[in-house]
Amino acid sequence: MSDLEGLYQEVILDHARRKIGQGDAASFVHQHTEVSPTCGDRMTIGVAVGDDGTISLAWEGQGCSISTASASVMSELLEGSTAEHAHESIDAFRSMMRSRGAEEAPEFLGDAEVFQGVSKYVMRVKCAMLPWVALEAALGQAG
Amino acid sequence: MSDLEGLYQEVILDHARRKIGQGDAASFVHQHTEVSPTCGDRMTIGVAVGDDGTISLAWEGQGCSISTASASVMSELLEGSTAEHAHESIDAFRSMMRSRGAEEAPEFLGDAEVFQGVSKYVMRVKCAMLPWVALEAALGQAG
Amino acid sequence: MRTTPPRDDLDLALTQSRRDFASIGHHPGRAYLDSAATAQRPAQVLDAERAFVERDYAAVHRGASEAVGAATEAFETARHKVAGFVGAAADEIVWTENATDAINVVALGLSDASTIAVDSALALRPGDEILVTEAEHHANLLPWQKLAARTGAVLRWAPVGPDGTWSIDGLRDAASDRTRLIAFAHVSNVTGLIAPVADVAELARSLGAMTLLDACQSVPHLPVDLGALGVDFAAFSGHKMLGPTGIGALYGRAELLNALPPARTGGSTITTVTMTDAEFLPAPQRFEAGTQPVSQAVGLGAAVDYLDGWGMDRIHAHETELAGLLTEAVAGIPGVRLIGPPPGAPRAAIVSVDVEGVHAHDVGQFLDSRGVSVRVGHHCAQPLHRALGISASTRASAYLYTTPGEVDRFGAALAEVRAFFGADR
Amino acid sequence: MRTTPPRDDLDLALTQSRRDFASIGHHPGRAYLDSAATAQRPAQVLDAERAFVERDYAAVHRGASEAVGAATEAFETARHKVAGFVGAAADEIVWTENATDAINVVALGLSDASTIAVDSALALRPGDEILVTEAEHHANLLPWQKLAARTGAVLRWAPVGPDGTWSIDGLRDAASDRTRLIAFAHVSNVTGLIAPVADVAELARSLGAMTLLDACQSVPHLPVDLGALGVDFAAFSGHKMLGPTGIGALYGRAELLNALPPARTGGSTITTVTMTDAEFLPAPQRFEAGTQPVSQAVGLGAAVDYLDGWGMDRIHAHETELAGLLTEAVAGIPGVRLIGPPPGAPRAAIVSVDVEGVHAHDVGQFLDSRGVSVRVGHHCAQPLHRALGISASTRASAYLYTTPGEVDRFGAALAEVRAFFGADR
Ligand SMILES: Cc1ncc(COP(=O)(O)O)c(C=O)c1O
Ligand SMILES: Cc1ncc(COP(=O)(O)O)c(C=O)c1O
Repeated sequence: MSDLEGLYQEVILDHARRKIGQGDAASFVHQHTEVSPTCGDRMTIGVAVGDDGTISLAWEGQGCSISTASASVMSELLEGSTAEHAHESIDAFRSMMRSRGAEEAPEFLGDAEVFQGVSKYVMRVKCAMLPWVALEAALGQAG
Repeated sequence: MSDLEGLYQEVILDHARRKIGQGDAASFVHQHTEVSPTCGDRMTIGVAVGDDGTISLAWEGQGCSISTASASVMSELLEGSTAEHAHESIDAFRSMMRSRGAEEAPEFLGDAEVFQGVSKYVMRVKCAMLPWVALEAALGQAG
Repeated sequence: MRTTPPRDDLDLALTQSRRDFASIGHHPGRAYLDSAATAQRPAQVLDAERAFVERDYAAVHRGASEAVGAATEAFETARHKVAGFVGAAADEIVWTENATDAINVVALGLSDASTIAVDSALALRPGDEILVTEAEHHANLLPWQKLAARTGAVLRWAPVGPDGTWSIDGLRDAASDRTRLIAFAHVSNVTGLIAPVADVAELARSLGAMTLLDACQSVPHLPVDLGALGVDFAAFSGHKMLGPTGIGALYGRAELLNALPPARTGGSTITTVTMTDAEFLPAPQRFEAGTQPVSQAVGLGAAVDYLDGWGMDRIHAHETELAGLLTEAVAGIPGVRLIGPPPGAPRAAIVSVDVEGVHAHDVGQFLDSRGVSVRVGHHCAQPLHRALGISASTRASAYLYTTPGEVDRFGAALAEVRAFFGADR
Repeated sequence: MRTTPPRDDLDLALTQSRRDFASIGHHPGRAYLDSAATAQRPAQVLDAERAFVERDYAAVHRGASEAVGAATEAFETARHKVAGFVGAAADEIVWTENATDAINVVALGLSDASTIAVDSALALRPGDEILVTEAEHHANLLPWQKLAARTGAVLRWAPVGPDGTWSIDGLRDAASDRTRLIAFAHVSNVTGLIAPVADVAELARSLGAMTLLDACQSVPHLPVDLGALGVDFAAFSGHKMLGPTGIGALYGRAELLNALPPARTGGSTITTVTMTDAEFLPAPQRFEAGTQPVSQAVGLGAAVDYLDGWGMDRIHAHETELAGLLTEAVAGIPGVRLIGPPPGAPRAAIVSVDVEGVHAHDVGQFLDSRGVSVRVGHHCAQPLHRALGISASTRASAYLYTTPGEVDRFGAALAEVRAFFGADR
């Protein structure tokens, strides 16, 4: 597997096309927009927490294949999970992304494990983190 | 002759003590104060131009032996000369001081020739120039 | 995809100077096409700086020891060299941290001139206008936004067309008799457009406005005579012209520099200080607060010697050819849109593109994997990109050490991008 | 004239590090006693910077290429090192051109907070007070004079006594419930006085005022933990701590840095820019406009490694002994007046003197001829010198590479000065 293919694994390119969770973020109670300073891309995450403590979410914005795939993978993974589990997942994802390829993803991160390859590319870590950071802030508003 | 003695020639140390021309600069029609940025010393030159075109002058202020001697030598040399000759002397002195020891003083600079040794010490050139620059500015006011 | 380039005209001696650049040798598989962001430093620059530090380093303009004398002389010699290089007098060159800082020295100085100075001829009044273009680098936009906020002046701009370039007519339309300052880039860091400086300077004169030239992308690459160009201020950076980081320069006409209040203050800028007041030295010292980038100035002096050794005419001719190769390489690729002047039109060796269906980050990543190092992003020019309807682009830029082969590799890799990401389907 | 010093306690290993400093070897006949102005750089610092430039140099925080990744990492690693060295978090360290610039970032930021920001908690109002001491370096005085002029705030100060030192009581007397900021030097660059930082920080807390510590002469010489000291801001320079010129650092508590408007603006400081408006990144990026002193940061990181290798405790102990030798050497000479704390009292290895009947320039010149390189002048502290009734003084200062023999030579040469100039008659 070449470096490039380690980064752009099929799962990532696939999610970048499928864009799971892309939708009307503005219609959700809690929203947060995060900006990538290098490319100026904005991503908005909308989130709502149901009475049973589970969340529903949507995202909106343009980005590179890494940030788009990351948003898609994240949506698939966390839609319907508890807010608590979402926080755990964000922490685990961040920890993996900061590890420069050293840290394996815990099982509960599911498809998000493919971003381990991205963590070796310091300048792309921010792209992959963009939706997760935005979700964290939006969940923060939900309290 | 050691380096130090080339700089502090007897004529210089002597003038630094005699302080020819030290006086009440403030009582002259035209005055200019020049400040040495490294040590903060101020020197004020007062000058008056007579009907016959000759100048009289006095200086005031504290300084190192180089600037004091320079003021003394300058006063001895230029008191009673024409403004025109004073300007020529200032130009000749400046040219010598910028030469880093390469340029001999023209005869009309008299005792001021001893400052040729100072011109090798870049950081002391400003000290020696202080009274001459102040005189130039004061004469400038006289028109 | 591209026709055989007229390589015979390329000055191969120039690209052979690659040997002077250890970093190029260190990455034999990499084509470094990001010199518009920052250039590599030749051994001559590194050696000069090191020799200075190992032999003559001491405080500068403070104290009177022999050590201080030697260091001060090396420092001021560098200023003379840089001044000569851009057609300025030594006391018209102020050292700054970088070009951005140089522009801020003017913007902050005009702020103080407008708010706390007594009767300054440089004061801007509410309703006065500052004129820029929509293509400016953030460094030549944000400081004017702040100046406007501090003084009540209004920011106006010449818009860019569909290719990202602005015209002198557009600038004229945006000007008025309230225009006090026109700030514009000599060469755009995105489009490669070379500005009609003489026309802008004439427009400014007719309005009684000042001019500030962002010369970041011109001074390293073309022969530039700031005095002859007739601008009032100019800014450029050491690191884009083979010199060290940590140093830039502000050029200003002596009379304006001496009228501009120093907004950043500190040691070595003054004649007399009391607890409540300070008198400032003439320019350039009044702006050089604190210990200056001393060894960096010496390094920049050596960079200027290096550039002069080759000759700016020669460097410019070489890069003009590379600019031609770059635009040709790009023009033939389906789905790749060239930003800036069309192929054949005059431009600097800076070529930015938008690849249909592929984000610039992904384009850059792909090129990187092919050993081609380019710049992706908004290149500190968000308004320009917004006007082009994109958030980011991919930019290749050349310098004296760039070879036609590197341009080839860029073109070949770029041609594969859309297929890799499935954007050609 | 002076008793045999307790040389056995001096850490000779430290002075043996002289070998690392090529400039010292290059001037075998010279005693360099001007490290308080600027320090020499060891080979380790020069090598680290050069290796970086030759291998990993590229744009930082701009673009996404591998080259940019490597350079950005080296640059941010340096920030972590420097932050750790002074007990700060990495995002509390802002790179600046020098310490002077760091202080200006705060002063200019508070100006904007007071004039153009909406409802800033940091705004100063007319009549608010800024408190300094009469002993401050111009770098820690002039920016506050300007801030006062821009906001209508009033500058107050603790006066110095006949030896040039100030006291916490004097500072308390000058404080009031309008005091918004106390700015003071940790170690005076003229008197060598070590300030009672904890007392000042407590005073500030009791008044609800901010504190800014000018740490230029402390961070290079003592173990300093800014977090533990409880100050809000601090400034220091690379070139005084074995690092390159062209780089300094501002420390600020994260919460304050993020509330402070960036007065100097440009590329890499923003998230979103339109033609009329800009949103800024959190600290430190919001203050780091334009291309940063990148290789200088790497060099400073290596300087911190070098200092850490010896240990700041050890360096401080060594210099405390040298301070003792210096004051002793000076105390016995007729007609030489010691400025600052008396012999035996705690002080840094910075000793300034006034020689009766001989101007400091002449003292320095004489010492120079004896191979002793000191600093003469007002040391950017004119108000302090005025309070002492002199315009200039002669200063010797030491660092880890300074030997007792150099102090001896200083003392011996100083003892001859008055005779040479006939001032002893
Ligand atoms: C106490 C003090 N503050 C501030 C400064 C200014 O430092 P820099 O010139 O590196 O900005 C110095 C050194 O000159 C100093 O000794
Ligand atoms: C046109 C232009 N202006 C200003 C700048 C800012 O230069 P610096 O980052 O060296 O301050 C750059 C480079 O980034 C540029 O290309």
